[in-house]
This record gives sequence, structure tokens and C-alpha cells, in this order.
Amino acid sequence: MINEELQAYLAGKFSNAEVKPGKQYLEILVQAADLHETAVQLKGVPELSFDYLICLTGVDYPESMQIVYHLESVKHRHMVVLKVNTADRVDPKVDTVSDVWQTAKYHEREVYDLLGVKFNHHTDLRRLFLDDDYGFPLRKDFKDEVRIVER
Amino acid sequence: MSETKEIIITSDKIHTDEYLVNMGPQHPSTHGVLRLLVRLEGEMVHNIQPHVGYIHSGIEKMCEAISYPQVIHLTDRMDYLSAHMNNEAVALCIENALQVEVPERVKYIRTIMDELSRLASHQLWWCVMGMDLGALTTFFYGLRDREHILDIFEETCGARMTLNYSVPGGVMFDIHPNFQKRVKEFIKEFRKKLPEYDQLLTGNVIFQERTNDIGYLSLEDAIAWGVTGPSGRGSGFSCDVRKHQPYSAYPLVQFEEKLATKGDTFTRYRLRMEEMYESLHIIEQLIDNIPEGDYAVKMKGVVKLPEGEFYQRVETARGEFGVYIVSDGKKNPYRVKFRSPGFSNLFALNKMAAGHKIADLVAIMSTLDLVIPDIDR
Amino acid sequence: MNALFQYISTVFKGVGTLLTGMKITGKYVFTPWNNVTQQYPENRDTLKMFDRFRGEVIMTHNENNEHLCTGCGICEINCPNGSIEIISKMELTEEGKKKRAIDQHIYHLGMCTLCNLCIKACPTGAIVMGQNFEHAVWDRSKLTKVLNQPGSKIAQGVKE
Amino acid sequence: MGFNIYDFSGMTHNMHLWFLERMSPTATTIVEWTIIGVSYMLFVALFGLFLVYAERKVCAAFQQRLGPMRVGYWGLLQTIADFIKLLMKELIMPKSADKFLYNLAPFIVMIATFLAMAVLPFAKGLQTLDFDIGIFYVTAVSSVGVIGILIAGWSSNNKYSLIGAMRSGAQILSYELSVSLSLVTIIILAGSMQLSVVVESQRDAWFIFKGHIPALIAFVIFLIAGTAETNRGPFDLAEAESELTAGFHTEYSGIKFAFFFLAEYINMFIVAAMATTVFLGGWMPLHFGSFESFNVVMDFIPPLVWFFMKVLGVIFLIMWFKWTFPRLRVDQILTLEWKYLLPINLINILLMSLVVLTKFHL
Repeated sequence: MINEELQAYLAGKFSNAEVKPGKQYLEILVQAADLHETAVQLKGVPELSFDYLICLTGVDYPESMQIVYHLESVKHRHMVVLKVNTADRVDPKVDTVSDVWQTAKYHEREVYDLLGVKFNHHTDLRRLFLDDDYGFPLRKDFKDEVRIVER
Repeated sequence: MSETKEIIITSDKIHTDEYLVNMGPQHPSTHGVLRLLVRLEGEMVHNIQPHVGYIHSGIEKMCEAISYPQVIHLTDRMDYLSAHMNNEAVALCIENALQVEVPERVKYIRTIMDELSRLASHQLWWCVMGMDLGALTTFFYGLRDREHILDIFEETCGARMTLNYSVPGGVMFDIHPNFQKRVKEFIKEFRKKLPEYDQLLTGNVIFQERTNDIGYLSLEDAIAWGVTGPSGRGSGFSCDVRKHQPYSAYPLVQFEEKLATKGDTFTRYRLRMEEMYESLHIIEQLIDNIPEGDYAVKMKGVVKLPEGEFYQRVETARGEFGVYIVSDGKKNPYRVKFRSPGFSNLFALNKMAAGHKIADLVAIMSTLDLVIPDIDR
Repeated sequence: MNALFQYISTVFKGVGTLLTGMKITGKYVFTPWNNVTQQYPENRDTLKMFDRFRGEVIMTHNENNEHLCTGCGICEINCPNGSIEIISKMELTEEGKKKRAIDQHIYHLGMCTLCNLCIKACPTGAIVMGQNFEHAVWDRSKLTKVLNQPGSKIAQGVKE
Repeated sequence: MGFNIYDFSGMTHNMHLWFLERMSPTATTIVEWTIIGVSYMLFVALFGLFLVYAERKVCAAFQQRLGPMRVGYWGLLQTIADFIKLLMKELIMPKSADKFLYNLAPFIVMIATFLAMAVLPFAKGLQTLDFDIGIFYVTAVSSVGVIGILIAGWSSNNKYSLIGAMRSGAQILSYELSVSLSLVTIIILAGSMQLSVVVESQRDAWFIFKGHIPALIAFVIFLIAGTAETNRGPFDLAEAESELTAGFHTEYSGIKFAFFFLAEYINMFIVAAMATTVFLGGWMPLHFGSFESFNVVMDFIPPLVWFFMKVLGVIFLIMWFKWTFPRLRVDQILTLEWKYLLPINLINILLMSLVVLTKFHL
């Protein structure tokens, strides 16, 4: 499906979500509550079949944490960017998608490690790179007097 | 020894308790500081849990404090074997965001450099693969041939591994006058050496026995775990970004995306070997036709990206590399995320190696071609 | 019988592949003049690095002990690691006007990643990459260098 | 004391008489034991050092390198420097290791090596023990070393060591069979297990030429199995650097490690010496039936030189294996033995018996 068709299809499919063409790829912004269901649909519906999760990451915006999923369909070769904003910035919580795409298991651990986003129902949510008592370094308000030199 | 003490004998088989072995962080075959917590029963591997982060250097955080052209030199330090591809990914991402069209010459140079890096990386992978399986001589043969590529890099870019050659809008320097001659000499020589690689290792009956029919990865698993590069293509996962979202001069050249369906260790090995021939083929098409022109477009002194999010995928030697830049319009990026191929590939290891022997674990790990800074970033 | 034949052919094929491998290594062991080892400290005199090799940042001086650096600080801004510090001073020009000039161009080699961004940014071409690669020192403080030579001054006609 | 480089039996006999003239028979025996013991120790130390140097140079040549070049002329003193380093190194022992066994293991390995060396005929008359059952004795004592390896692996309380030791146990026990059977093939041909007789009966032609194809097959099998028995690549599973870091000697340092290291090289020498003695005519010069002039020239070269030339040739071959092939997996190593080497060996013995029965050999 080319982008316009895909956009129309997605807009019809996910009425609660906001579908808009981004700078490069189509973007869907979903409510945090709908995330898991949307993920299942994106992978499961044969016309979409977004089975390859390229990249999962989080961005610390001033109001909320945003989790960004770059998805591709191996069969149809179309791409979409799924986004979800957490309700709370300080103690963000999102449903896990690691049961939909297995690779998300470790990508989510990375996001938890660096941004402190907790993924509900994640089977093994531990820190990946850093010590347990280290802060969440990719947050904008992270301070480390010893290791980070401000210029 | 306490974990191995208890032996329970049942009627049909002797059952020994499982025990844990830490492979790494300092272990010869983890190629760096990767720690695998391996659950073994005798020689059999039951479960592998990778522990990463020993050389996590916080490159993503560092990127938030420096300007866009400066980000590129940090990407050298992630996957140091495909440094140029990483550089190019960031450069392409910035160019896309700024809507800058680079000259044809730059595209050609970048593509040749990409393929040379890929060759160098695969050569190192080949020799390390042999070393992991106990054939130490391959290590030196691979390094011997890789030296020629590194010399080419050094002559043109000024460095052997941390190239920092792509800059936003082009490349750092024009190619050296000797560049074309040297690349052609190298191709001629390496085409003679590649069959030797096959005779020494690929055809060897011990090597075949060691790699055939172990470490199966199905297509579904490859996609679900995001295993890309030759490792994913060995399972039939068509994931070559050069084909699907071509960049630089890749739309202009003829090449094949090598695919296989068997998905075992030998298939992954064979695909990488074939990719070397393919890379030589790509370079041969481009090296004589580098168009004249500028080697970089003039960029502003301070590069500022428009507000928004940009994603660029490239194919490195290990698989798909992605750069995700969030810009708030300032001269520093707001957030940079590197999607590294090694990260996704590593965590499929448990899927592939569980149920095999320790020796197989080493073989499987070396066909994944892990580079630890690429995983830890 | 077929199985027996297969068994024998496996043995012969296996031994054949092993001999092929031994042929390759044997070819190299009996041609020791093709060895690739370079004996480094011995070949120091003949060892020449490539022109573009990035060994360290140096500032070129001409025979009158003059350099091209105006002390503009662009290299300092462009350095990603903060390995360059520019200490400038005010000088009186011949016309009697005050003009900024370089006092000390401090370069921390220990922090430098040799990324070439400072050299690319330098508007006057005052700093270049040197080919020296033997940087080992006994004391870390020796890695901090002052690039402009003592008593040197800016060459005539160099403008910011 | 008449000194004859072609026959040492006169010299040793004269030496014996010379001692007897001057002291009691008991004292003579003790003095002779001491001389023999010291000379064996010297030989093991010096030849071991030489083999380590040779291995490094040969390996370098295979890999298009130069190898050690810094210490001494062309790195000749490198292994001596290494040895001094190992001597001065601190002996580290894991806290929870079994102290007695941990210290005992290197000696067992070393003792097994010395035991096997006792019967090797270096030249005519230069052989310490000349048993009737020399070949049998070598195969018996050469497998004592595995006990040392097993003890080392178990007592150092390290999982890598234990895995390595277990692998080595399984491997050596299996390959012992092939070594013995391939030697049996030649025993059939020679009609004796006494090493001096075996060498003597190769005066006109070496067994590898005499025994036609069965002897050649037996030689190849002996080389493979012998390599496996010395734990060398491609059968170095017990050490398996890329899998088990260093296998059974992971926890050993200093001189104890040097013992294992030295024993490995001397074992390689023993395998090569056995191959030489049994298949390649020992210290006998190369003779071709009727080329009289050629045979005379060959006779002129002393037996000791012949012996070491052959031994070094075989050692070079074993090194060639190591630096070419990848390592086998533990199940494949057993497959190779039980499914390939053993059946081939048995058939080979049958063939050899037929050859001997029909007097087909030369």
C-alpha cells in the first residue's frame, strides 16, 4: 500500500489514534491505553502485517515521555512510526509490546534503563547497561556532577 | 563445585544438575567485554543470558551536548568495523533533514567506501570465525588482506579505523590521487585470495561438520527478534536496506541481495563470503566512473536542523543501522538514538544456541559477528 | 553396499579437503620471503606515514618563527571534546589600534580524538595534522601542549 | 672408552666396566641411574625449550610472520627468557582448590612423560630400557598422563578446568585404542614388540615402505591418534582456548603451568619418536634396495642425526595439522574415533595379516 492508502486505512482502523504523515514516514499517535491492542492489530491484520520492529526508543519531552516504535512490514515493505505519550513524565508507565515483537523485550529494557519508563507486564524488566542506583541518564533533568562536564 | 555435587540417578538416564558458567566479560571468544551467563548441563547449553553494558559509554547522551557535525565522529566509536557506514548514516540523516542534495561524486565515493568497509569488516569476521573454531592461521591471513584496505583508508581519510570521513554535505577530503589505482590493485589481488579462503576453511570437512546444522534461526524468529544483516538473510529475511531503501549510489549499481533459507551457522557463513564477492562487484562498477565535481557542498558554519524527527537506515556489515534524530531547531540534537544491528542480533543468541554444545555456542556467536561497542554504545 | 561406498567416499572426501587446506598453508610456509611482518622500531627510518595521516594537531611556523593563527577560537568551538583552549591577548598594532592575538594555543592531546574538525574549520590554515604517532609519555601532563612556539608571532597579512 | 657415533653399545659397555673397576656393583648402579636421570632431565628441558621455539617459528612461518625476533639472534633465547619468567612467577592457587591433588597433578603428567621416554631407541645402543614388550609399555604409560590432567581439572575447582579435563579423559581413552591398534598392525609385520628388534628389522627397508598400503594407513591413523593423544590441535579440546579459555590448566601459573606446557611438547616428541621408530625405521638410514652408492652415502650420516631428522619431520607434520585445521567438537572427536578410525584400523589389521601370511611384503 502506498502511503495515502495506508493512512486512510489506518485512520479507519484506529479511530482513537491520530494518523498523520510525518516528515519521512507515516506516524500514528495512540493513547497509552490502546497501545497494546494497536500493536497486536498492526502485526496481526494481514493488510498491515507490521512484523518487523526496527527500532524502539523513548524521547523525554517536557510534558511527557514519548515511546517511538519504527515498524516495517516485510511482506508489504511499508513503514509506519507508532508513537505513544505517557501520562506522567516523572513516573512513566506504558504497556509492553514484547509479546508482540520479541525483540522489544530488550529494547524496552534499554529504554527503562536510560529513561526510566516502566513497561507493564514486561516479564524481565531490569536495568540493562547501568547500575541499579544510577539515575536515568537520558532524562533532561539528569545531573551527574562527577562524570558529566558542562561546557 | 557445589553446583555440580548432587547427582540424581533415575531409572532411564543419569541426570546431573545444571550449573552456571560466566563466559566473559574476559573470554577469548566474546570479542570484547560481553558477559554471557550460560546455564550448562555437562557440555550442553540450556540457556544463555547476555549481560551487556561493560563498555556503555553513553554516546547518545554525549550527542545531546554537541553539534551535528560533531556527532559523526562519535559514531566511529560504536561499530568500529563499519565506521564509515555509521558516519554516512548520520550524514545522510542530516542531509535529508536539511534537504541538501549532495554531488554525484560524493555518492560514488561514499558507496565505494561503504563497500570497502564492508569487505574489511567481513575479512576480520572471517579470520575471527576461523580463530574461534580453532584454526588460528586464518586470523593472520584475514588480517594480512585487510591491511590493504586499511592502507587505502589511511591514504584517503587519514585514519585506519576511526575514519570520520563523511561530513554533512559530502566527505571530509577529496579522494587521494592514488585511490583508484590502489583500489583496483586491491580488488585484483583479493579476487585471487578469496578462493584460498574457501579452500582453507569453507571446504574443510572439520569446519563443515562444526557449522552445518547448528544454530538454526527460523524466518519468523529472525523477523521477530529483528536479526538483520547476513545473519538475518541466512534465514530468508530480506532485510538489505541497500535494496529496499537505497541510498547514495546504490540505486545505480547492479548487485544481488543474497538470500538463503536454511538459517544455520554454515548458511550465515556462506552468505558473508558471498557478500564479499558482491562487494567487490559493486566497487568494480563504480571505481572507474567516479564523476568529476565537488567533494562536498558548502554548508553553513553552524548546522541547525529544522524541528522534527528524522530517521535514516543504512546497511552496515552487521545489519541494519538506524539513526533517529529529534531536533528542536537548535544547533544540538534534542535526542539521538542509534539503532545498532548488534544489539538486536545478540539477543537472538539464546534462541539459536540453546540445546547445543559449548563449542557450538562459540561458532554461533561468531557468525553473528558481534562488535561489543556497537551493542553497548 | 551403497552405505559402504558412501562411507568410503566420505573418508576420502574428508581427507581430500584436509589436504587442500594443508596445501594452502604449505604454500605459505615454504615461501617465507612473502612474509608480511614489519619490524617496527628497526624500520623507523624508512617508515613513512601517509600525508593525510592524522597523528596530532600541530601549528606550522615559518623560518621567521611566524604562524598563521589569529586566535579567533573557531577551532575551540568546533572541537567536540574540549581538547583545544585558546588564550588570547590584546596587542597594539602598528597603527596603534588594539587587536586580538593568540597568547597560547593549548592542545590536550590526551583528550583529542583526531577527528579533523578543527583543521577543517580553521579559516587561516594555521593548524594542520602532524604525522607523528609516537605519543607515549611517562607523565600525563606532558600530553598538554602549547602549539604556538614561544616568541612566535602572527605572520604579516593574515586576516580574521 | 671407544667413541663411535654409529654404535653406542660399545661406549656404554665400556663405561659400565670403567665404573665397575672403581666401585662396588651397587654404587655403579646408583651412579649410572643418576647419569641417566640427569641426562633425561637435561634432554627434556633443552629439547622442550627447543620445541617451543620451533613451534613458534613454524607457526609464524605458516602465518606469514617472523615469530620471536627480539631476544637473542632471531629470537633464539626467547624460550629461555620465557622459562625464566615462568620460574619467577608467583604460584597462585585457588582458595578452595584441593591442595594436595592440585600440586600433585603437574608431576603426574611429567612422570608419565619420563616413563614413556625410557624405552625410546635414540640410536644403536642408546636406549635405556629394551623391554621385550617395549611397544606395549609405551602405549601403557603414555595414558598415565591423562590421570594428571583429570586431577588437574578436578582439583583446581574451576568449571572450565573440569569441562576441559572431562573432555580430555574421554578423548585420550578413546584414542588410546587407535594408537595401540595401529601399532599392532606393525607388530604383526615385525613379529616383535621389542623396539630394538623393530628397528633392526627395518634395516633393508622401513616398515612404511615394506608394509605397502596397510602400513601407510596405519601410519596416518597413528599420526591422527597420536596428535589426539597429545591434546594438540585440531584435537586440543582440553585446552580449547576459544571455548574454555585454557581448559584444565586455567588455574595453574608459573612453573606448574610450565610442567604442563613442557609435558605437552615432550609428548609430541614421544609420539613423533614412536612414529619414527615403528614406521620410519628409527635411526636406520634411508636405503633403497639396489642403489649401493646411494645407500653408502646414507650410511655415512650418523644414526642420531637420522633419528632426529625423522622426529623433527614428523613434528613438523603435526604442527602443520595444528596450524591448518579448525578444532573438532567433543562429539565429533568421538565419532571420528569410533566410527572411522576404529573400523578402518580393524580392517587394516586384517589386511596386514593377509599381507604377512602371503609373504607379500618385501
